[in-house]
Amino acid sequence: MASPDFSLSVADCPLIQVEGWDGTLGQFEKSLSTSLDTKLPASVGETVRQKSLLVIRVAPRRLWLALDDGAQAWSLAVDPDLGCSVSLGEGRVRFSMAGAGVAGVISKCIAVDWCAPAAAPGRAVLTSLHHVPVLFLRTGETRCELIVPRSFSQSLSDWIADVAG
Amino acid sequence: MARYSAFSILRNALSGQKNWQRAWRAAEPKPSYDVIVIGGGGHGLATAFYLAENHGIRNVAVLEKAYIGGGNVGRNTTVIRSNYLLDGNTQFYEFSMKLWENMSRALNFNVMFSQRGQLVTAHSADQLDGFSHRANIMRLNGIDADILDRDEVRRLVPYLDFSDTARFPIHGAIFQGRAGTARHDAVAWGYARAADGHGVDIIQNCEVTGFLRDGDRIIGVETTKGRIGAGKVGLAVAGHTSVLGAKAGLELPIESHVLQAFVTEPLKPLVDHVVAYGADHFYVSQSDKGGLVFGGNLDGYNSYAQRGNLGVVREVAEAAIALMPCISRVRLLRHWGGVMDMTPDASPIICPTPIEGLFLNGGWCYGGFKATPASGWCFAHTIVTGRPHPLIAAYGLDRFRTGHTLDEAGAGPSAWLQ
Amino acid sequence: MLRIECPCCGLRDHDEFRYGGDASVTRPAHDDPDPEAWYRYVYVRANPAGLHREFWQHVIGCRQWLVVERDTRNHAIASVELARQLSARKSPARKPPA
Amino acid sequence: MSSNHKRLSMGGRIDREQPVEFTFDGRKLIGYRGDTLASALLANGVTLVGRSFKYHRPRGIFSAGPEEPNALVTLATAGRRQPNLPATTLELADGMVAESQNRWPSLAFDVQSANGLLAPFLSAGFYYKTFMGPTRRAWMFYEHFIRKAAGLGRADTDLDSDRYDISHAFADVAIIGGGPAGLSAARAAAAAGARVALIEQDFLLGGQLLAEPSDSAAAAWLRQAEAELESSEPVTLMKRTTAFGIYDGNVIGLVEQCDPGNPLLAGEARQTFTMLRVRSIVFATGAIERPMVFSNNDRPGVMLASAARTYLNRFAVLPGKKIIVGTGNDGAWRAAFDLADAGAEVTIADVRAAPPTALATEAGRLGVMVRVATRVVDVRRGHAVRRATLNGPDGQSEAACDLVCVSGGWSPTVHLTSHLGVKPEYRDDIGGFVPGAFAADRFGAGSMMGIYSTTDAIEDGHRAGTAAASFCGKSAPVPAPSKLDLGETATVPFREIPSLGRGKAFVDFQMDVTTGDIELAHREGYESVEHLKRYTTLGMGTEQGKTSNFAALAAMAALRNATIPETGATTFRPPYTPVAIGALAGRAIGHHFKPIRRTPMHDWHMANGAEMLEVGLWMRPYFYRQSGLDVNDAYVAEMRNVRQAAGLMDISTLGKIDVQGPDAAIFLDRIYANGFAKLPVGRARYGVMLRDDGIVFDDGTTTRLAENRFFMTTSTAKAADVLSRLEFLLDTAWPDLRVTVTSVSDEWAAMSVAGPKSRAILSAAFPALDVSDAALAHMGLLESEWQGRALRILRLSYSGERAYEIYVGATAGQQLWSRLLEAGGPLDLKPYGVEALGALRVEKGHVAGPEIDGRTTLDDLGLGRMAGKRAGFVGDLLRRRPAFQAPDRQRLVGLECIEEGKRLRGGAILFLPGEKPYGHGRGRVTSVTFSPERGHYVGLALLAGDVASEGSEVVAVYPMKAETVRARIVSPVFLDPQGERLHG
Repeated sequence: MASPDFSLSVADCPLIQVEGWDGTLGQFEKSLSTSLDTKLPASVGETVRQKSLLVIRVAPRRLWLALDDGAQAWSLAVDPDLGCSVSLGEGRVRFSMAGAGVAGVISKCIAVDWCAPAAAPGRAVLTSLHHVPVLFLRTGETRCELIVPRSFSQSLSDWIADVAG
Repeated sequence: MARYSAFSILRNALSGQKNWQRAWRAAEPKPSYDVIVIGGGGHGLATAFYLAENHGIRNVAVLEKAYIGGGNVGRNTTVIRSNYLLDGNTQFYEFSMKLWENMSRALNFNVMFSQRGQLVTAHSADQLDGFSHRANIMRLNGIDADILDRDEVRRLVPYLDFSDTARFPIHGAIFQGRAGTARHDAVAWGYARAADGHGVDIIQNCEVTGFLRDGDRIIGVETTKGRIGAGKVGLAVAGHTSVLGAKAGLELPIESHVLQAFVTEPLKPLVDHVVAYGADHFYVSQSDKGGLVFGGNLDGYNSYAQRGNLGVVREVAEAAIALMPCISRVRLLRHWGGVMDMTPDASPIICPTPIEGLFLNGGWCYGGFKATPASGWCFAHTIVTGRPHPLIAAYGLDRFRTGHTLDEAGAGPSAWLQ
Repeated sequence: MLRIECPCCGLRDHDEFRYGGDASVTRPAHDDPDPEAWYRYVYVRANPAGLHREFWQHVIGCRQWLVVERDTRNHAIASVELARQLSARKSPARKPPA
Repeated sequence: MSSNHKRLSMGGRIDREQPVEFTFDGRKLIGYRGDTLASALLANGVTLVGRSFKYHRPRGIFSAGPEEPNALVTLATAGRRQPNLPATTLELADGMVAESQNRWPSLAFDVQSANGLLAPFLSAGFYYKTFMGPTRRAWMFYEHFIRKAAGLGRADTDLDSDRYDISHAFADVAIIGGGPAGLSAARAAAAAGARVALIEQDFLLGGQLLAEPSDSAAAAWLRQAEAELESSEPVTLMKRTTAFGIYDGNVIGLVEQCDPGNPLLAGEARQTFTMLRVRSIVFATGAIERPMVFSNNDRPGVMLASAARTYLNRFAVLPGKKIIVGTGNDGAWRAAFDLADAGAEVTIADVRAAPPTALATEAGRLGVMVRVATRVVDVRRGHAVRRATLNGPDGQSEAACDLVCVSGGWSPTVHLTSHLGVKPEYRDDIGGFVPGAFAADRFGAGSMMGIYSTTDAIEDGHRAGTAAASFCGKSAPVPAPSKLDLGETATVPFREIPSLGRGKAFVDFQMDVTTGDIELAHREGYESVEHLKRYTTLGMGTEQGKTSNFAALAAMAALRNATIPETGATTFRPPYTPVAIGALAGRAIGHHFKPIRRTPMHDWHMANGAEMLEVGLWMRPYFYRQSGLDVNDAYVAEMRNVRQAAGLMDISTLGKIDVQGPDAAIFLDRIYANGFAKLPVGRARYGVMLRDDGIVFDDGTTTRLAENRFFMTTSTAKAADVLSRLEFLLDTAWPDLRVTVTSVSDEWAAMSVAGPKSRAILSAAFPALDVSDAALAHMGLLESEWQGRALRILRLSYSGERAYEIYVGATAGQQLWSRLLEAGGPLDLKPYGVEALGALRVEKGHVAGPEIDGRTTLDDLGLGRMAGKRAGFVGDLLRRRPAFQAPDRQRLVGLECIEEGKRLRGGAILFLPGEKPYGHGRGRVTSVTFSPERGHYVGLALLAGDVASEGSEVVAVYPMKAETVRARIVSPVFLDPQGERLHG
């Protein structure tokens, strides 16, 4: 859907989850940082962008590596003694929302304070939309994204269209 | 005790209402009693009444920390039914139903027991099969039960959502015609007045702060009105059983949780039955004053605060509209919370305890109101004989150790999931 | 609505969390052969009217299990910690492989 | 009478340029923008507005706010019917259709007003004492009539044609109430740097300042404050918004009404429910004036003094020409002066012997007659007051009047503060309840704290706003508040004395509770405040006793000869004013009640004749219409096709969990009742998990993908619970295990190909893969890629046939599904649904939801051998409890129907032949299916172990259909007990 004030587009969302074990987390993150050639976000909700890759910390020992849609897929070798990885990209869908009305629509969807530092551009918030776990990514002053489970995506985009209507 | 009747109303109307007596005396504690019942709620007052009425034990005190009927008997949504599945529950609740059917006359107090019928909607063939299992058990135990198909439900309660937009379309329902509602406060007051008529002392603003012991035996209680001796002590303080149990040294499988209740503005008759939503947590009836009285699920975390959270208010409103869309414009007038004793199998605990002289009646979860008369009847018997009444044989404290739990929903031992 | 300060995600409505009940009871070791210990762990609850240690999982967020200290009379929350950190303190994690 | 004949030509806050047309009981009337329905009715001389609950007494307009007990109306637009609305809060809008209620046939002549004559019999609680005979069910007869008589307005059963929104909002400081204290608090908090939400229920800011003349200094102060706040960036002004409840976590429930002056655009909400989350709260909720208690004090034409002043100054309506003001405090004098100034003939009856001389002087100047030590004791009956009886030092006298204004003092609005358990405390010096001690993040300001002078309230609001901001860490310097002195003198409380008149003196107008009822309650021992409320129904009306609480308490205190604090205080419950249930649900209605989960193949199912079934939130194919006319035909056909050829089933709804880590095998060994440590890489195993109490929790298959990696499936229903449980154990019990679990349920599309031709179909669909039995044995795994997505083929069977579960990346699910159908078409591959799936598993004797019902153990389900002699897994110890070992414990058996032309049904109760069918029987049938293999119905049952010997008979009784069927106990595996078909 699109209006001058609000637009919503839906795309696939290539995504890999990596996680380090307790006790060897430092080693794991160092090695990951080297192979991605970037520093890692320090705390949950922080993100780091590296070219077409967005690194998001979603739990103390867990990171999501989200690729821009259409970017070249890549594989990541993780030492099983240090951690593991699992691909989640088939099961997620990315909603991109933009427009002057986006904050108003978001306020009817999720309990996230658009003005808070935790939701500032570049931040990620794990929260719920109509009981479904979603990842909110603030991508700009009047833009944001939601990464949602694929099985709920139709229902959630209908919901957003309804509240935005 | 002067009898209530149409005639007494007439006579008092003509004398300017000046001659009514107190419904129960403002009693102060005697030094000791044969039996002390702690808790002036429905169960405690009923117990006192049946101690006197059935067993001739009249030297009885009911101790209430505030005012009688101030706990769950005065906070619940007043649904009365006997549609239980498991052996041990079925017969007990049906016995209770039979006592309800005669309660107003037995107490000479109109508790307004209204057998308007209860239905629970089913939303799939499988769910209706499950209801049929329940209905079969009820019928085989001499209890009325019916299974309704979608059209029959529609004829009975046309205001439910039978539209194409229903998220969980109605497939059918289980119906118990003898189920209904009663005026909750009247139950407490009716039992209090009748017990008082038998000589029972109802002592308000008397909080029990500890137990008196002789060795391993309980011989009385400490209260805010002093020490009171007792031959036997019965605990009937559901919601706060753990708090008093701890004072007596009882270890209990009980958690306190809040269940919210809701009432709308008074309306002309709209809902003639008790209707429960089988696809989510919502049930509704209409009081004689005209308010729709409804409820939903537990708040879901241990609580002794008699208030609920806003998330549940919202969920209940959503479920209400999902079941009966016309409720959308009706306005919520008041909502409040009651503190429930939740047990790991959602069934009550009534039994003698390991402590001599102490008897326990608690763990009523969200189903205590309908059990009030049978609970009082059986608890009185248990206190007098020292052995569980046959109808409460399954409600022992020991069942969690032995595995003889009565888990109607199969929800498992997390009390808040029951 | 309770608001729970998740150590990872910040202050959130409690309906983002899954309740896990009393955290003061100790789970027996997985191979503990004493049925009484298991009975007590599964069933016996202090159920205090006051400060209650309890588990919550931020199930819709970072999925961490937390230990929350909350007053059951007024829902005032005194502390929130990651359960994993607390349990690791009790039974230190094994040493990393050399 | 001319329209608006009580309207003044000047003043007020109405827009005379914008006339508004509305109807009341069919009469077309005109008001103005800025009116409420109440003010417009008064302007038009309408004084009789409603009928009371019990006695159907005529009632008029009593207040000018949400405390209104009398003037309740129904808004009767079709599809938008709304009963029981106080006319005093309804912002007048063009086309408004209002009706009076609780009357028949008309407001002026109401049949049930005869109830008034029966009043002596209808005393409080009379119904508890009668209607008990002659028969046991007599109440059902009486109740029918009582229900019809009770209730107020009528609700529609039509669909609600309005829309509601829900929104989430955040601020540092919430300020509840836009009167002088609230406005001052908002200015201070904003200046200190806080994000402020100012909440006002009215459509204008100002609170009591709106009762001041529109050309006064107060009006100027208000204009300035409003302008300042409107231009202040961090302030959100929320007018027409009621804070209906304060909830834990500093969450405030707000409902905002749309502006009725602007017709709703399509998609615009009538009301918005906002959950406002804040860090601190300033309560500036004001106070509510109390009525006085005297005979017939409920008649139309008796009005709160502050309300009369509001109608005069805000709405430019002079509600009476000959007015008696009954009071005991200074505030009502100001109303008297303004009314006199507007041309009314006013008499003040003040109960005090010596009111302040300054007031008396002013009265003299304005020609207001003053009678001290005098009170109103009665008003003449009728649809409007005509005369009042005054009792003073010289005895009783009558005075003609058309309006009686009353002021029994003020009650601080402590409703919201008590929602979270702050107990109101009585203050003798102000004769009212104020909130008790606040938590550190809550503040009170102005008249709700008993501070009644405007000057002081502004000062107090300033203090509270500054403190609330400071609590949030916002402490920028705050300029001093701009002052406003209205010259009010202190309000001195007076204690209510019993009515001296003869008629009914009302305490609760809406519920028709009189002083007599309170006396009766006291006489009968219902003397605690809660008993009083419940016995008399005091405070149970739509306004929740906002005007009645204090008078009732005072009356009971007098009867008990106790102080007010000894008598108690009532607990106020949310909502502060009634809230439409629709607003609380917002958009979560209809299809959006719960979100819908769709599998990757959902669109294919919809396009290809699937009848869908809700399973949890999932939509699953129930059966396909091409298989049969109804589900019973279709499932048997689909089942046959699986047994004879092959079927394709969408199993994407299964829970799927990725389990990884060096200790993954140890972990699985603990959480499953059967062992997994020795499972070879590339192999799958069926596993059962128990709860801690030893009851079966869930089942599924888990496959070892690599040394450190497993792929677990769970039942559809338990997927989320299982994952949380596993995380719980890892976080809290075994943090030393290096294992992580992740839901991959959405990641994979999953489909099962089952039937003798399944291997051939796989060969055709995946020509490049070796799916021979050598390469892919039963319980084996094949990993590959398809169309660039990961592909996993597991050879698992639920139906008892050779079968394969195929997992592919979700985005390719529908494509692979179509590919399989295409490749399998020549081999008769057809889709099948949930009903056939269930039937196939029953025939094979696999347990599922109906058997794993939260009450059964491994042994009950015949799975005890899986655990064997293992120990140390979850639930092991408690599954050995005595109850689970009892000889009559119900265990899984198979049953087959042995009566021609009859069938088994799930939910039938089992008895022994010859046994009287009464009670709970020996067991029950859990699942049934027609077995094409056997040619009759077969079923699974749970049956007492001491009677469950194979070959003997039981009787299945199904009272709901009056059926009794004989059945034989057999092995639950009805098909291929040797498992040959798995390899066929």
